[in-house]
Amino acid sequence: AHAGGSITVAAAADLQFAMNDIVTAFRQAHPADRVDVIYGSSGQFYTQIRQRAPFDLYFSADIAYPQALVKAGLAASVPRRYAIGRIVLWSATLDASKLRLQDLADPRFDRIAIANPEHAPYGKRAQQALQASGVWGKVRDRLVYGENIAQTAQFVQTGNARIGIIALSLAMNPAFAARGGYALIPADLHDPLEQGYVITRRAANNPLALAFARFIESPQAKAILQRYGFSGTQPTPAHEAASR
Amino acid sequence: MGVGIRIRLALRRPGFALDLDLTLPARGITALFGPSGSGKTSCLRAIAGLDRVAGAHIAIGDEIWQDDRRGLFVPTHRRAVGYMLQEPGLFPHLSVRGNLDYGFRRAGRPTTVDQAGIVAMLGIGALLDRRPDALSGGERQRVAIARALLSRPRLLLLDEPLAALDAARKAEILPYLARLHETLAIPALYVSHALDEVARLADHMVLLGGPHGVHDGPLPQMLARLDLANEFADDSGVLIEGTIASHDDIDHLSRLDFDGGAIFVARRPEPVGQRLRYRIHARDVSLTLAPPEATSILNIMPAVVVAAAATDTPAHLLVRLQAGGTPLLARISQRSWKALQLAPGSQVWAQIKSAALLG
Amino acid sequence: MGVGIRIRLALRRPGFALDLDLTLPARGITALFGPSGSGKTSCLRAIAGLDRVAGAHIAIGDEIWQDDRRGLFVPTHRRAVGYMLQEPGLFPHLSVRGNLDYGFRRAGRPTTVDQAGIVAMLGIGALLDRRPDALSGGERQRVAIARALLSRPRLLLLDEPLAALDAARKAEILPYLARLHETLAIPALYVSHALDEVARLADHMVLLGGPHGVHDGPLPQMLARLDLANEFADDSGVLIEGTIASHDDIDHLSRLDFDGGAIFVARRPEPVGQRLRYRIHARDVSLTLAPPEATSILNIMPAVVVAAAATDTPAHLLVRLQAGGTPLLARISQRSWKALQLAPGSQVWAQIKSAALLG
Amino acid sequence: MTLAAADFAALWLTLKLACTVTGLLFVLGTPLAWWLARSRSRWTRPVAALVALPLVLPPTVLGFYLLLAFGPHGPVGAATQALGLGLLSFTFSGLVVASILYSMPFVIQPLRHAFEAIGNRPLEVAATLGAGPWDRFFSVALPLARRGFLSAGVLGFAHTVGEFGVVLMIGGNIPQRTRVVSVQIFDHVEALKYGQAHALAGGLLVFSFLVLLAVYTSQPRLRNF
Amino acid sequence: MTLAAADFAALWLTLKLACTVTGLLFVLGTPLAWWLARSRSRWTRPVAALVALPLVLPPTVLGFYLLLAFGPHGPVGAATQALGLGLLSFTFSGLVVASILYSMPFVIQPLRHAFEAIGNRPLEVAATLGAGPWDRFFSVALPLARRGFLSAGVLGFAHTVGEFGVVLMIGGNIPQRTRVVSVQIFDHVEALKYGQAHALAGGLLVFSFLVLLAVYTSQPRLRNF
Ligand SMILES: Nc1ncnc2c1ncn2[C@@H]1O[C@H](COP(=O)(O)OP(=O)(O)OP(=O)(O)O)[C@@H](O)[C@H]1O
Ligand SMILES: Nc1ncnc2c1ncn2[C@@H]1O[C@H](COP(=O)(O)OP(=O)(O)OP(=O)(O)O)[C@@H](O)[C@H]1O
Ligand SMILES: [Mg+2]
Ligand SMILES: [Mg+2]
Repeated sequence: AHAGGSITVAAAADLQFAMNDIVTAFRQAHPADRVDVIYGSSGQFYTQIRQRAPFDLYFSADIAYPQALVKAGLAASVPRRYAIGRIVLWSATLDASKLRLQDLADPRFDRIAIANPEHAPYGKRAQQALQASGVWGKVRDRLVYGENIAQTAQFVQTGNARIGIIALSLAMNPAFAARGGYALIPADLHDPLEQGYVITRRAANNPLALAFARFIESPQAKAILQRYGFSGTQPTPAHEAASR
Repeated sequence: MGVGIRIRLALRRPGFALDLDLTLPARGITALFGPSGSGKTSCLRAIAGLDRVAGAHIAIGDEIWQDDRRGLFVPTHRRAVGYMLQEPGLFPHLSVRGNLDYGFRRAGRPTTVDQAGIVAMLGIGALLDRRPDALSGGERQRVAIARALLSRPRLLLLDEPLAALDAARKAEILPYLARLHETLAIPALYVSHALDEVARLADHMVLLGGPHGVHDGPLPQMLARLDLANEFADDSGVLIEGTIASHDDIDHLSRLDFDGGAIFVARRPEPVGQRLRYRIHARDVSLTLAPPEATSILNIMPAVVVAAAATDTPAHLLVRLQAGGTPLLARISQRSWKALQLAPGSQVWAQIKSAALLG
Repeated sequence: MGVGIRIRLALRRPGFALDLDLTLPARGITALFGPSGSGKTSCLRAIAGLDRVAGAHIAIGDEIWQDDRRGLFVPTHRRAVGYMLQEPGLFPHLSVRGNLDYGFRRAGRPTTVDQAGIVAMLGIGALLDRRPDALSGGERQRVAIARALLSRPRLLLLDEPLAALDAARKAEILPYLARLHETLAIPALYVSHALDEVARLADHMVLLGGPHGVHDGPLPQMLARLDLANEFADDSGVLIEGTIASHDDIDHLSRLDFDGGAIFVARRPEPVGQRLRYRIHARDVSLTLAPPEATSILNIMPAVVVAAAATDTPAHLLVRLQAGGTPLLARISQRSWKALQLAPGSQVWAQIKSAALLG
Repeated sequence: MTLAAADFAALWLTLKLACTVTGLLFVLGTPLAWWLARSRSRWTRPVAALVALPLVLPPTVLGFYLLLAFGPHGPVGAATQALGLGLLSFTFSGLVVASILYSMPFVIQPLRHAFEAIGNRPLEVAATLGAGPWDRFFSVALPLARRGFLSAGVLGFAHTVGEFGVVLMIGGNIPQRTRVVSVQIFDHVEALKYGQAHALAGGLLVFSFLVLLAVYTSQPRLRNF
Repeated sequence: MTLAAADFAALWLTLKLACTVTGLLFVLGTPLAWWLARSRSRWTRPVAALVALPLVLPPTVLGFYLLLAFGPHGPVGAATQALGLGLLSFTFSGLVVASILYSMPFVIQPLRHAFEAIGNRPLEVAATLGAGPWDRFFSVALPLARRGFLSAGVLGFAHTVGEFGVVLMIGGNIPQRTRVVSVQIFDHVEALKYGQAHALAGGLLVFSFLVLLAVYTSQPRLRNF
């Protein structure tokens, strides 16, 4: 690695905790370099990168956005999957670990929080899972929509929604895990939540960006992701290695 | 009515102090007279309750408006005052009609008030639909007078109501105001710089800001006081009260008999027997030793010199006369005093130019 | 200076029309006199350039301020006017001192202006650090006068500057204003309702709002015109100009000689030989057929009756006299006219109460 | 791209919210502004500062704190539950309360200054003509502060229409109930449905422009005074 | 929980932004407000409506459109690139421009009404005393509109401090450059670092309260007039 290099990483909000650890680990190998991580909404990052935002790597919660960037000619790599997201049923006020999606039909769950299925990847998977469980019609009028998965978690955490469907990565956070409990929703109830990243065109010649991408693929990074509830971190055959 | 108007207040401001302790008659008009900055407006504001002067006691008749010893303070809107402020203070968002109606409606549209009459008398009929900002200075003042009158107050407070008006307009409004307390029995406090106005209207007078503090008393006495004459400068004079004795419709004159003589004045509309008040300026009275003949002066009466006092100019003396039961003042030159060898006790003829008689 | 002040304007408002075509003298004070609502303020505003009256032509000396035919309009701030508005219009965010300084600084702190003198004369020295909202009505007016004077204007516009002031204060300020055009040669347009003020100050007069349109002319002629006398009502009279002939320091009198006689007035400070102007009210002049004797009236002169006219009251006549080269007016009763068998050509003695002489 | 039924629902809901909020802001803000303008209490300044305070917080953060307060463990939530009203979050009433809090300064400031600009004179005159405090307020202060009300109304209304962060947080984006037009446009943008976003934003702008123009045109010109 | 260096950096950046924006808003807003208040042009009303318009758009959406405009294919971006200034988006200057646009109505409205409330009289008097238009403006109109400036400053400043949606979109949340305190607090909340969020929000509130209190206290009391 070059001394004094620097990259800015735009990462989906659900990566908050995992990415912090990954950066810390990466910095041990690159002590002279600077890595800034910005968390936010995947969609917003997409829009911003299209307007030449100074981001070098883009970690999206949905691989569709990186794919679109490639199409737009704004990427310097092919999109690569770095994790598969999982969704859980979580409540801050009661132990949800024994609950199944079907139980949501119970009217005592007067408000059920999910992310907005129209544009939030986790919201879309939640909707699919509810439909697959056959309760969509019964819970629909009790749903409240968070703008993104973090906001959805806040609805539940503050008790304003009795229960909600959030990312496993959030539910595993100590702040949340201390209260209530969560139940993993079977992965076969929804499309896989493929999370992908690309190197943006701006970082095409930035060796540090490449090094960071390589580090993400490393077992050390995979382990961290695993620890925060991201599964399926082996690269799928469909996507070839990005490095040049 | 009875008890009258009690005002006791002590006003302290940096470089300014005013102590009042007045009992004013419950009827009639009291003039507040004094130089600029002597506290006239401040006094009206305290009476209206706009400023709460600590320790003041203000009562009208049996209604106490402020008594700080008893913690009593009636807010302005519960005091039935009609206050015409020194600056007209018309509501800019209302038309002239809206302004007039404001107090009139709140007084329950009093039927005792002759709305159309007041509007006509003040010559503002053509302005009713205008906004205040489209009025001339005098027009604004007239609207403000009308507004105060229409609110059927128990006490009228008028702060220089006629200051921006021409002589002809004043001459029209004055008699109306003078009639007010006769017809409606509304007492009024009237601030004015013009002694002529005051003399014409007021029954009682409070003199502020003189070198010797506050003086008050019935107007005729106040005007006839030699010690205050300098406050009135060129305007000193006496008031005489008399009864109409006869009318002469050929020469358009009326004869007014009073205690000590008679004077002729321009024909009055009032019937024979009516009591009237006339002011005689000291400057309009001249003295002769023999009864004058073949003169255009109609009003000549015998009198006795009582005393003389210096005036604001050394050229002049103010001479106090007694004409029968009526005191008179004459302002004459030092030289004449000496030339005629006048002294207290001298018998003289007082000539009064009738045209100078107000009315 | 030369050409004088040219004002030609035609003002049209709903229910109001004013046509002026005036050439006023370049020196001295011109009085704008007329009833409330006759357009005095509107006229000053047009001259100051605050309202742009279409088609107007306004010039002072060789400076043209507005000439609509040539598309010329000098904005107010480039017209060196000192305008005292009818409402004082002090800046609320500045102290009295700040208000006075405002124009003074912008006129380049003119050294020809006696700042301290003006402040002292108007009695506002103690108020300099106050805010306008802590002043009485008359105090505000005095500050506004001082502010206008201090800006060293080429033309003074004064809209009822003394309306809120008491007689004593007026008497102090009037001579100062009268001296202004002598010492500073600033012409002034002076709006007032009080004919006494006007007579005292003005050289020229414009009469607005009368039944027969606008009249203007030198003040003495205007006041002596029988056809206008009714506009002045009780205030009609003449101006005489004379020269101080002698002083009498025992009786505190001065003798003033004029074309046709002499009058005694209270001792004047001016030296012998100085020309002075005195006003003689018609109401102060009485007539006798024989020379009166042993009378306190000092001023008696022979005169000839020229004409007589009706007045506002049928009881009185206004008689025009000729005393040597000087016209006089006397207001006497119908009855006296008949009793004395007066007619044009009658020889009479005119008596004038000297105390009534202004000064 | 034409507007869908959901867009019209959002527009309608927004209009309802903005009107309710502006109305309530006038009702609540007028006495407060009056007090701030005319009271000689030494509390006026701290209160004035307090009113402006919600402004400095980012809306989403304000929304988060409101969510805490409205929640079952928050003070407001405890109170509303005790009163049997349930929770305010995710309801139209909750939106109204939050918007009032957030738009309050935009209503208070213009009203306060309009009331101050009146001065004492007209109120004193009204008192001498027999008008009591309420009467004076309605017959003199209100009409003379007309321009202040216009200003307050425009700012309060527009800000409520555009508010987004707080609304999103407290409203839960429920169609027909709390999905106002600002959230709807945002959703369109997030979903990369730009055509629909443009159409809705454009419609909102044109509508608002016309409303504002109408409001301003109804105002009389400045007078000479 | 104490504040980290990043928090102080964000606070400092925010202060810089808010001061710059408020200053520029006064510079730009004063002549515009003056024109709106005093011109008799028939364009005043459409322009007044236009100025208030950015308010009705949700901040993120406004930010989105600004991003498009500032971007390489947008009109503003094309212009700034042609001038050799690069792009405004994701820079401090971009934040300044966007905040000005968004906070403008909060400055224009109070100023406009303050100017209207002066009336003609004081300006006429000043003219008769020899003050030209500029002089009149500075020596009479400005001091008499003091309270309007106070109001405008408070609203403009506070709104800039609290603005978030636009700033996030246009600024891109870049540390030390465009990560202002509103974004920073939001990040803390999103990262579930509630302690830090509370500390920063609390600090901001206390600081703002003190500033507001100082500003209000420096104002003289209402006078009798
Ligand atoms: N803005 C306006 N719109 C319409 N008419 C007006 C306006 N201002 C004044 N007027 C009218 O024009 C006429 C002349 O007004 P102006 O103020 O010049 O009178 P003025 O002679 O100064 O009277 P005053 O002695 O009462 O001050 C009056 O009839 C008045 O009602
Ligand atoms: N708000 C104030 N603060 C301090 N002093 C004041 C205030 N208002 C008036 N004064 C002073 O109090 C005194 C009395 O004022 P006031 O207005 O009662 O006088 P006035 O007799 O009405 O005078 P004018 O005839 O000039 O109207 C004056 O010396 C004035 O300067
Ligand atoms: Mg007064
Ligand atoms: Mg006038």
